[in-house]
Amino acid sequence: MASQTEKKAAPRKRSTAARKKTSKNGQAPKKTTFEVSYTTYTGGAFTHEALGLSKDQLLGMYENMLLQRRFEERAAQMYGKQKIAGFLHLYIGQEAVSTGAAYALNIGSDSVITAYRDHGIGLALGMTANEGMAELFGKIGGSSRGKGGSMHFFSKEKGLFGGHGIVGGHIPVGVGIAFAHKYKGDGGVCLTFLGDGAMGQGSFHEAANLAGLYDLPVVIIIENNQYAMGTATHRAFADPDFFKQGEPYDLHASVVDGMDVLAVYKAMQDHVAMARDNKPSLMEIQTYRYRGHSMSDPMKYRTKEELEAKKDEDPIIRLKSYLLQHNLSDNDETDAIDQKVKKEVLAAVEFAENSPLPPLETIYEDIYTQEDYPFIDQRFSTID
Amino acid sequence: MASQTEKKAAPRKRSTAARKKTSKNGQAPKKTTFEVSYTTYTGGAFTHEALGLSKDQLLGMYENMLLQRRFEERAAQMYGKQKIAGFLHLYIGQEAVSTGAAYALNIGSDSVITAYRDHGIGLALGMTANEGMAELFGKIGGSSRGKGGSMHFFSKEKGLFGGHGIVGGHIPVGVGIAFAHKYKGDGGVCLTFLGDGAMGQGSFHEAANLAGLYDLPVVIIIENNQYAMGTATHRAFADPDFFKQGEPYDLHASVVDGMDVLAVYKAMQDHVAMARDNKPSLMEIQTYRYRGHSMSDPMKYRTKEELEAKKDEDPIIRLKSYLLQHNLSDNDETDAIDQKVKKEVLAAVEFAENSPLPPLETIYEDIYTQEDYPFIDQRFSTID
Amino acid sequence: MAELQFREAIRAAMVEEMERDESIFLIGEEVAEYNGAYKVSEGMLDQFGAKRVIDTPISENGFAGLGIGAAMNGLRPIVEFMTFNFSFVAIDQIINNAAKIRYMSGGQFSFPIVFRGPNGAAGQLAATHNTSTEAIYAYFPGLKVVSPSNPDDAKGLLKAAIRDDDPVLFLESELMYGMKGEVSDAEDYVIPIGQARIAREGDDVTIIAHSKSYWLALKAADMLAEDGYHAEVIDPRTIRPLDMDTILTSIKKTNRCVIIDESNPYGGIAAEMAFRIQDQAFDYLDAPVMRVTAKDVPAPYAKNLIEHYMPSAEAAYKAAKKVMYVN
Amino acid sequence: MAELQFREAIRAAMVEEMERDESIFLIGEEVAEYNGAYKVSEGMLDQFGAKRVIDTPISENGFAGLGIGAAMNGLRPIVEFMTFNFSFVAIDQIINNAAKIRYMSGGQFSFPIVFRGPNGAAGQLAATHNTSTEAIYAYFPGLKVVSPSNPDDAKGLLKAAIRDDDPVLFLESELMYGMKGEVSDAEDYVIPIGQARIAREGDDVTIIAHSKSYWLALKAADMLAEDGYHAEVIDPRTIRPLDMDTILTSIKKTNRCVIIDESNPYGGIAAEMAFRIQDQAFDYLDAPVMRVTAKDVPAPYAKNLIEHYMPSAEAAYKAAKKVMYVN
Ligand SMILES: Cc1ncc(C[n+]2csc(CCOP(=O)(O)OP(=O)(O)O)c2C)c(N)n1
Ligand SMILES: Cc1ncc(C[n+]2csc(CCOP(=O)(O)OP(=O)(O)O)c2C)c(N)n1
Ligand SMILES: [Mg+2]
Ligand SMILES: [Mg+2]
Repeated sequence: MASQTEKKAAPRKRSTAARKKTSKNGQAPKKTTFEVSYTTYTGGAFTHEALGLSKDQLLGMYENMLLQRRFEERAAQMYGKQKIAGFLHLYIGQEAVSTGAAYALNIGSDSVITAYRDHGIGLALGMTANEGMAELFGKIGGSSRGKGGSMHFFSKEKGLFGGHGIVGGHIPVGVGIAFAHKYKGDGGVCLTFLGDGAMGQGSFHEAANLAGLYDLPVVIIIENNQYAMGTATHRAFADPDFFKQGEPYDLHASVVDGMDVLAVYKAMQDHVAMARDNKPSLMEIQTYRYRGHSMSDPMKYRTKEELEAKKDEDPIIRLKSYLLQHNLSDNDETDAIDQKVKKEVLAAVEFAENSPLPPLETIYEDIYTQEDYPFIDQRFSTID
Repeated sequence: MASQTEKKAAPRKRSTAARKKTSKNGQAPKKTTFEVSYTTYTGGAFTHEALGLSKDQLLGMYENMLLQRRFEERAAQMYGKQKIAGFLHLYIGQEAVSTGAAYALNIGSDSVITAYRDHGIGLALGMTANEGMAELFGKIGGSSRGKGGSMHFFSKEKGLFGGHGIVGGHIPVGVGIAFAHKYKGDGGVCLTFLGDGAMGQGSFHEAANLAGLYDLPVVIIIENNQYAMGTATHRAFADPDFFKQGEPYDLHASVVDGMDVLAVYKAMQDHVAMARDNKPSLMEIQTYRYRGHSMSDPMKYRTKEELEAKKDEDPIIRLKSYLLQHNLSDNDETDAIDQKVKKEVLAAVEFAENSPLPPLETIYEDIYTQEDYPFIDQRFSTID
Repeated sequence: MAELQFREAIRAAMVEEMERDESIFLIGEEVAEYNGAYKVSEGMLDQFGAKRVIDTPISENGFAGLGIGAAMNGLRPIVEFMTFNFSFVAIDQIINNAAKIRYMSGGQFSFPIVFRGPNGAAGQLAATHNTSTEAIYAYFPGLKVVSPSNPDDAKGLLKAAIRDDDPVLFLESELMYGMKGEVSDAEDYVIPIGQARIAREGDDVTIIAHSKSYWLALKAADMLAEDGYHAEVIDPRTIRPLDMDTILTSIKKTNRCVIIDESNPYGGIAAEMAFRIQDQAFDYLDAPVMRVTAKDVPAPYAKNLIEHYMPSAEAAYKAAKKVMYVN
Repeated sequence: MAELQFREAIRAAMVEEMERDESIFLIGEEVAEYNGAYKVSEGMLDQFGAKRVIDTPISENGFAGLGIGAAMNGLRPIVEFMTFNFSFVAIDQIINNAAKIRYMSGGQFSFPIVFRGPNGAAGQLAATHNTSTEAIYAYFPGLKVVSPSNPDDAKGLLKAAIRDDDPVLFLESELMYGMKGEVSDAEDYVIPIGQARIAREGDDVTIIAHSKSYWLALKAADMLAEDGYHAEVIDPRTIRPLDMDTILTSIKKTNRCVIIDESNPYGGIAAEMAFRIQDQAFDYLDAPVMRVTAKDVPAPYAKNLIEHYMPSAEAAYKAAKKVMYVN
């Protein structure tokens, strides 16, 4: 935050201030500067001891990330088999972000909202692979009873408020979720995730200002995976240093290496703590998506080399080698986890297969809470 | 602009950068800072010699400001007589902004767009008091043939692209006007004015980014008159230092004392010059409106004292005393100008009175350029 | 029966509900310290404090979305738009979030939120400040749309809207805020959403009109009465869902219908009502359903033009005679 | 006659016009380097360069407004929305600026701008990505709305739209981009805006349908033909203004009408067409005008539900038989 930022409670009279200067300063126009500070969470800079994480917690993080990875690999395969339709946006490569966040929250009392690339955070928060896969299959056993699909994972129980398809449209909603936490005094906070591309939407500006103005318990988190569809950040933004967007709203900003789950976890802990004090903040997480934007993306906008280089930073492999290097685990143990996760995902596919299609009459359910809402009568106009 | 901002043409790899740091820095999280600079144009800091303004030009500025003042005083009176209806937002107190801007432009080839508090800039650019007053009266002789009213002054001839009533809605339009200047290579620039309250709209964020991304010949000018209706800036913004909003879009920012026409003129010259080089920029002008938001405003949100203190800074009185102090003029000369302006405004009222109401058939004109557009036939449904 | 201004009736509804339920709050531009741009929320900041009566920046998209998020997380927001003309910068929040998230979440979340404020023509304010939004919002399943014509309905329906667990758009009118009317002082006065009101009985022609247009309908009915014709006047009160039973019953009696609506004509609610009437009472109609609407042009500023733009009682009177085939 | 995909026909129209007029440019998300999210603008960056084929941030309000300002200042923008679902964050620019500024300026400025992109249902994308916007935009005087059903009309009408000096919304469909069809290779192929096309003649019943629904109409007509009934199929092609003459002429011949429209029903364009038909051809109608639309619910994701949600040829066929009082 700017050193010279006054507390907004005090009305400012800068026009007077400006004129005062003239006495000191006959020579004008006058160049003035102010300093802005932000925090960097660099990859590899954090040890589990320093963060007070036990071996079991690290293994839990490993399993948590791996479940997201395997779930989506399988989903991609099922998409190929046309078990899944519409858009399928894979989170593969970004799992350290969702897992690092989930471990910093009180799941159940805290809240999370994100965009359409939402399988990862859903599973990280504890949504089951079953309800997730069944939703992708469009079955009644899905988390949204088959009405939402890939872009619309919701779990009231786990505090996941979606899963949203309109870029930027959910950011003010996240601020409103935080508003309710503060209003109710329930101690909850809301993590509001958005992509780098969503920074193009005015809704960010409005939401960030409201968060800062009302001192809401929210962390606005930009998952900067370098691209919005085929557009690299520097082609869409006059200045792609998103962390600079905190200052004008009095939000403390951080830049985080999103390929290191420990760095993400630490950053989330710090920002969640700020939020619990009703200090809203901004986080830019630098991450990368290994797959295309959705299933039909030629990926001409990036080189093989760039992609391969990023794969060397794979957050899952990275945590695994950390575990081995620090003799916290061995291959047998991690293989066992791999097997467990694989089973879980296969079981989810079977569950999804066997879950029935939503009965046709459910098309009129879940719109209004009112039981007897009189939908436009198509008895005569369209013959059912 | 931030010292460490890279040119956006070069793709940035900050995630790598971030990790590089770790070598130098085992101890994390790491606090990093950067400097932001802006320019201040303080009141009283500029002499006409320094700005190369002749006596006649100063007298012209005086007359230009006075015309706006007297025009609106008379309009307020006519509103009381119900010659004018709807909203009437007076610019009184802010005339140094419009006049300072108009003198820095090539009127006719440059462009201006603003919000609904638009009489001042219209007259400053050379719209006649006649067409202005007739528009307020809703007469066919008005600049918009009586269809626009107070909030919608337009003059294609003078490069005034409105006069807009939806707060913030015109900001992207201003950026588009600048886009066309650059596309056509006609050397024109667009001054895009908005109020402090309009900074609450996401359209600012989107427009500012587009301006910075495409290097457009635009100056985005915030007329910070301290209030949006009854809301003081510090009650609506997490950080009311609007000049800070330039940095994230790579726009150079200035803070200008809007009660001194010379300071405004100098700032406009400098920013217009940047725009002619396709360097978009941001300007926060600190000004004040002496009247209520519109004609029905109890003004409980500010003290008499505050208002009176501001009136001591009246830009018109200020320029007048400058002229006298520097022996550039005397009371006879300024009185003569007062008389001339008074006559001009009275003549405008008479013109407006005598201008006919728009013929009823004009209700279907000026919608489509297509002459024979088939409007929904109400021959049968509504009886004309 | 107390006599209240329209704005007082709306305020009374909000105050009573807020006293009843802590989870209700009011948010919008100038609603708190300024006491409301149209003084609807006058005194509410003093009574409920800054926690529950909240001024916002000019960020409709932002605070509409904030309200939606708050509703998802257990509160019951009342979001005021200074006018519904300004709801267009927030329409994505209303139609994609408030209206659809419940569906997309399989019913996990509900949206007990009211969006209220003045709607429609408001005099010499020119084209951007005179938009009727009924048809645009009513198009979207997931929303309810209410638009009362008088203080009594305003109070009873707003209380119902605030208690409703689904998103309700409550459309008022600048030009009616000062209008006085008797308002029931029944203990807990709630008028169910979705019920039309037969304001006047008659068997020669049915005139349907809501909000400001309702008063044109009464005037037209008086003019017809002078000619010896008995018009039945129906105020739908709720735009979505429409109370078709009441409308169809009337038309089966009168066999003729005129709809007054100050919206622009194309796809306005008059078209929807007419569609359903001819669809479901075809054999009862002795004449086409006619609509009396604003002209198919943007709203002009000039006094004579805006008057020409608006539907009139005179036009409705003539339309009624047309469908009765008399002159 | 060359056979082109729908997307190729749209591209051909843009390319021909851009070759003809330097002041035309294309702007939108992924239109340049990515060659278009649906490959409509493939190759155009290479041909016209970055000055005239421009990628944007995800800022619909911003770049729609930019286009409007550019149009006011002498250019002829083609603004692509990746889909019209995303036009709602920009709707204020379209309805308050593009549609109204000409009026509010007394005719000083004109708006030669086209907003184009896919509209309406697009399969299993759930509620926010399946919105039909026809009725919403057609409501506003100042706009023109075009929605072709085939490559030939798409090319001829888009060329007309680009040349039009008024703002035109040009509504396409993801699901039709791959559809092939004969496209006239006439020198300069322009189809005037505002003219419906009689696709098939018949005298038993009139079926009106545009865009994707047009193909349902043809299918329904085939089904009716097998029963020995001759349906006249009309593709309005332009939604605003509506070619009522063509429609009324047909109805005066068939005395029966079914409208297929994949919009939600409330206030959809089917309601508007039906209103005008009963209004202007009341005495010719032997049955109510029927509409076959999407259901009055948000679009669901599940395959079986979205199929159930959409209007079908089967439903249109049955509706036609209803208005012919046969089964
Ligand atoms: C308002 C809006 N405009 C456009 C789109 C189409 N769209 C879907 S995803 C996307 C890219 C978003 O990129 P980013 O925010 O970086 O998220 P990521 O895909 O990288 O996770 C776009 C343009 C949309 N869904 N909503
Ligand atoms: C989108 C929108 N929201 C609300 C309004 C109502 N309104 C008109 S002027 C105004 C205050 C604007 O203040 P500011 O931008 O500071 O301009 P000023 O009146 O001070 O010149 C408001 C809220 C509007 N016209 N448009
Ligand atoms: Mg991205
Ligand atoms: Mg202001």
